[in-house]
Amino acid sequence: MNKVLFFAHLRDAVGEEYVTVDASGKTVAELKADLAAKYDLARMETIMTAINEEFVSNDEVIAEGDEIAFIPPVSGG
Amino acid sequence: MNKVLFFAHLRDAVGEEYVTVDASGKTVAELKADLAAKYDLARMETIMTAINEEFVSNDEVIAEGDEIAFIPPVSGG
Amino acid sequence: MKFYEIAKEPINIQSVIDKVVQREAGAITTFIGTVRELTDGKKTLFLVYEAYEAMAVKKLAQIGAEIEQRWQGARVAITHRVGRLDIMDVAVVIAVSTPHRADAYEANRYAIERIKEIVPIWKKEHWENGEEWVGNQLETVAYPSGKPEAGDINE
Amino acid sequence: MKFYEIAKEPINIQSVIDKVVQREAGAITTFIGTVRELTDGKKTLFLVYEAYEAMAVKKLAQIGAEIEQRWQGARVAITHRVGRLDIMDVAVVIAVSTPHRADAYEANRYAIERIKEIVPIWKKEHWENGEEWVGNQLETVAYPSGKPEAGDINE
Repeated sequence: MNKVLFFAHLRDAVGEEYVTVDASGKTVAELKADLAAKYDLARMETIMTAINEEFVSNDEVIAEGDEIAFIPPVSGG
Repeated sequence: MNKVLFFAHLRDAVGEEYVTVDASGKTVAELKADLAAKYDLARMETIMTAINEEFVSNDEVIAEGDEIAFIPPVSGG
Repeated sequence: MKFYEIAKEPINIQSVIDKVVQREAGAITTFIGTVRELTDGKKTLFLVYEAYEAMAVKKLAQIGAEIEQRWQGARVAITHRVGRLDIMDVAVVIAVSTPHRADAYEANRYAIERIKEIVPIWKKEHWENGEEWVGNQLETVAYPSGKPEAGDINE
Repeated sequence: MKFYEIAKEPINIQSVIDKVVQREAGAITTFIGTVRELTDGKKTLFLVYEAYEAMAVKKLAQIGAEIEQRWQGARVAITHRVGRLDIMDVAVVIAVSTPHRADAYEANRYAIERIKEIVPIWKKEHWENGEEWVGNQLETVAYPSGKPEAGDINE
């Protein structure tokens, strides 16, 4: 299984800090599309993705146990 | 009379923190030349001058009571 | 010593500076980001910062490593606060020491710009008539590949 | 509040920063000049700073006024220490706050460069085999008119 973390406005939209799904074998792009449809998320092209705390591309393939985080444009500082 | 202040290597060369002279009516350049001769001071072209705590030009005329300071290249910071 | 931190309590600025003091350094610069009351004429009441903490610490450390590679002899410490911050509270402190002063300014500036690019921290502005996550409505940034576009991100 | 000071005791960095905190500012930069052990491979034991104190305070204030004129909304505080300083001691602290961060870096950098041009403070280096006022042997600077050559000095 995979833990999928949401932050900032995505967390508000999903209504959860994280969800647990089985995403192994999927690409990041596929998981994004699944979740965008399920939670009615817009503008997913503005969202970065991290796997196990490192940024990855949309074509990265998710492995069993990976922690995935969807990262809206950051605004720290 | 006029108080003339020396700093840094000029103070070392003159051996005094200040001297009292009558310089009223003289230009800064004239006072510089007088003191350079008296104390054997070299490279006076590297020395700036302040009257009453403001930088002045070599052609400034000194008035009675003015406090004059000779200011070597600064090295604060 | 933890050079890169996410803090839930007020940041002690001096303690961040102390981390970068070194015998070889003649210059230390700090950047202190504070909560400003007015942004584009709109009055902020308070902010809430949220972080993906474990990754944020890693990314701050990455920025420090980038700086130490690019500016010889630099040492870096960064603490970013999360939670609710009021006007004039300190959100981030970046301290950089270098042998010579020009580098200390440049490297410090680099750090804050990189924080705004790659560190997973978000700011929610609260005004009298609403609240909003900063960055989510502007739609000025897109990540077609899914990750930051800068060329020098280490993965 | 004294925004521009010559100090005979160690400088409290936080207290200099506190002077520039303002509701309108989102950024504070500080420059902290420390005594470096090695300069051009030569080992410094300690330094002695001397100031023409009354004029130095005036010139620091002038630099602050120049900055507040050039960078909208800037606030500036500067403390420079005099006397004997050991390695890693703090010689100068410059704090600048501005609404936006780019200005805070630029204005702070301007302050340290101006200090090195017009503020009557001198540094004597003490090494194992001697001592010397910095600047008096290099002969790289001359003041043909008798005063600083920069165009923007207010008198």
